[in-house]
Amino acid sequence: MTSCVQCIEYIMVFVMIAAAVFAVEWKDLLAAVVGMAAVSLVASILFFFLQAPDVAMTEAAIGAAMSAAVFIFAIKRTQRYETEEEERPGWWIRW
Amino acid sequence: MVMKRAIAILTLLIIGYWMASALANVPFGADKMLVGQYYLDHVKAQTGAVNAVTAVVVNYRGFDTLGEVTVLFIASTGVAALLWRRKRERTAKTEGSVVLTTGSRLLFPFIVLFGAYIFIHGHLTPGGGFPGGATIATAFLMLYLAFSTYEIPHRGFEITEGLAGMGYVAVGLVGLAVGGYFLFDWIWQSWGWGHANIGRLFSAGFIPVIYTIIGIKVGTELSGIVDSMVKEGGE
Amino acid sequence: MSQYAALLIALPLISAFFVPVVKRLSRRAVMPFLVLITAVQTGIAAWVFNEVYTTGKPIIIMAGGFRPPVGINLYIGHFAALFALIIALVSLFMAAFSAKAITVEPKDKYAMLFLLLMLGATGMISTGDIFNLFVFMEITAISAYALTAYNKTGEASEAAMKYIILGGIGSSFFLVGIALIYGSLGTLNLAQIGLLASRMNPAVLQASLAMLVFGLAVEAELFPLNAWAPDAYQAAPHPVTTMFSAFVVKAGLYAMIRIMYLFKDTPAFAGILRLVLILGTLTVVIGELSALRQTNVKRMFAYSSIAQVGFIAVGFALGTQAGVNAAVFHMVNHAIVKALMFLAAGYVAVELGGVSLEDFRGLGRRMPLTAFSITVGAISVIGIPLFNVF
Amino acid sequence: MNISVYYFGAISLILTGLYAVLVKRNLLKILVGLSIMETGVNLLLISIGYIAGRSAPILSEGVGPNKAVDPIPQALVLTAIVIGVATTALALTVAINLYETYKTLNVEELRRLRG
Repeated sequence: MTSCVQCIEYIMVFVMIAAAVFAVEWKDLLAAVVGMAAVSLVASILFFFLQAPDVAMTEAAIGAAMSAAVFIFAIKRTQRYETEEEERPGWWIRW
Repeated sequence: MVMKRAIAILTLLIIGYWMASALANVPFGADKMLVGQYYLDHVKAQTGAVNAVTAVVVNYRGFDTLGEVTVLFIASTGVAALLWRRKRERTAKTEGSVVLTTGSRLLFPFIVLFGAYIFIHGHLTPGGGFPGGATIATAFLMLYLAFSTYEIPHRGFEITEGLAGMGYVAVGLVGLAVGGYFLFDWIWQSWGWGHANIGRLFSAGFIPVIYTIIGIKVGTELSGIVDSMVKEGGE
Repeated sequence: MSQYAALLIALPLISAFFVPVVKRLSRRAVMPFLVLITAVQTGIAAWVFNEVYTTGKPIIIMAGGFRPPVGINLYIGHFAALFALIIALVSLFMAAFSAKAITVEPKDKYAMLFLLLMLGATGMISTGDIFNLFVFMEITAISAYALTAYNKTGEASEAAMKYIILGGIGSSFFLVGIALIYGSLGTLNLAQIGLLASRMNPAVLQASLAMLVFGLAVEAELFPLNAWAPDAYQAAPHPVTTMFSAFVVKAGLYAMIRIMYLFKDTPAFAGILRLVLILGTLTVVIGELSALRQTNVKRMFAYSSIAQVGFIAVGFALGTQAGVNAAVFHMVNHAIVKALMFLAAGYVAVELGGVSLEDFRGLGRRMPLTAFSITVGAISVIGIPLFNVF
Repeated sequence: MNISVYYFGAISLILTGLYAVLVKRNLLKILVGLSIMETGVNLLLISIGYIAGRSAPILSEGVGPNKAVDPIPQALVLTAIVIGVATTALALTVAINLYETYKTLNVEELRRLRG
């Protein structure tokens, strides 16, 4: 019994990390936002496992739904694809 | 380029190892409560709420929640201020399909009702003002998606938002006048209403009142953010 | 009676929520309303200050009527009372100045953000609970982001973006620090954390303290995390720049020092002190060197302000009583002087329409009083005797 | 070193988000990274409050004060989630303003355009 539950936990955490990596690596920003929402959704399931139903509901409603919606509106008003391949350490490190 | 990426990953792994080695000394699943145990022991007598999280959010740590509501208020104000244009309108061109429009018209009242249920029963069941308000905002979001010309009534929403915030502070100030402390639970502790029916709707002092205010406020604020983001400025 | 000091928090909040109603009544009334509220706030702060200094005892506000380890409390001691008064005073002047300096719409939103920035800084210096500190820090930071970008020019947006990204990283790390402390002590009250600090595992303590300092260093403009500051100072509206320099930064620094000194009996304290000392020294050196090269007056003052903050951090990090006293004294003085200088620079900018050094040529003839106040401010920043900053 | 799978997941999320913030060039991608980082921190807080074998802190029938998990971290995370979405919304607004001025979201190009 316990091993079964633990198995689900491991799978969930793995799915969550995979979604996070995809969200960071995908060039299509819309897909990246969907990945981010998936991270929030899986996290809310994990919150439920950790006996925190209040937080699970809030995370699902605010973290997954509203914040993804706001991101999608922002993408609609800007651009959908990441343009440049070039990657260097961030510009705000510089003065 | 690959080099720099490798350096970044290496740095992050060092940070991660450092954090993990600190966390190894904070055992998972062990009982570490100090103040938390006090809350669990006294929550029913002191606040009348069955849901301890709600009691902590609204009563014991009410100041945090006031700040949190303020943060959301700042965000909605800031978004409105930064996207302010002299004339703004929606630019969506395609109307939603028949299924979508009919469905959302049909579902809208139920979603709002469900949101209201969530925040009114915050002291009994999981949920509360924040998920409830977000649910209501989702209903408005759905209307925005389904109808290409829909707009929320701005003036009403802006005023409601302000009044709800003032209501929260006013409840706190009444506590200051009645009980001598800011955000004091005067309905439960001074007047002693509802002591007989813990676990039913009319109990838990000012928690339902405050959660209703928060629900309304969060709902209007998130809808306001959505509204500001959707509409684009013309010349 | 002393519980009524809670009005210090409640008044700006309720009046910020009241602004939409004022705007509906009359659009022109928003700015006078702002001045009125800040004036009342100054009155309350003066009353609190008087109360604390005549009785000699700190005011402890218990929110919800629960005793400190259980509920959240605000601890207004001598320093917090003094600083709340300074915040309210500077805000009052800036509100009066805003009525002239702010021309970009929507002014009602500006008024709300202004009040909440003041509220956040007041809360940050007076709170007695570490998570409440986080909440007030976020209130300050988010209203600061919005006000930085308020002018809606490209520079303003870019500065705000830098600030948001650094601030976001900082607040996440701060929260991790809180999580570690809570996980090992089970409490969030600052005083109780101080009492129990010796019980913590040294590895956890070191990690969490480093995270907390890192998180607050963004607000306090210490060296590696202050890249946002010059841009933000330059691009923000003039009154907001003054507020940043006069108290937002100081509030962050003060919170950081307070958290550090909670752990002064633990082995990790010496290490963290050394870290802050190094960061402070670097901040001073780099800030002063950069200040020399600037042509924009606001940017120059910004670098000078960063350097001064570094000085204050060094004073605190020396760890001796004299160092701490000097640092507190310098903090108050710098708040006043920098407020004066930014106010003067902003006033010139509003009148003449530019802030590069060229625009300041011949100032003495055209605006003698303003030129005089800049001179006084500059002299005291250099540190000529008789003037207070040295 | 033996840490729980929840801690592992939380730290991984924080590091992934931090990686995006430090390395990526696109502003929206950076904000996605910040958002993921916040989720990770929330997961960390909740898993610190978890106590093995206890149920949710809703004290109805059958759940006494000694059978519930710690309510404080849950209250803190409620606050943190709302603060996170507020920051995100504001940041996206600033990004929209930047795009309307410079027509790009790439931070390198932003710097070049500003000169």
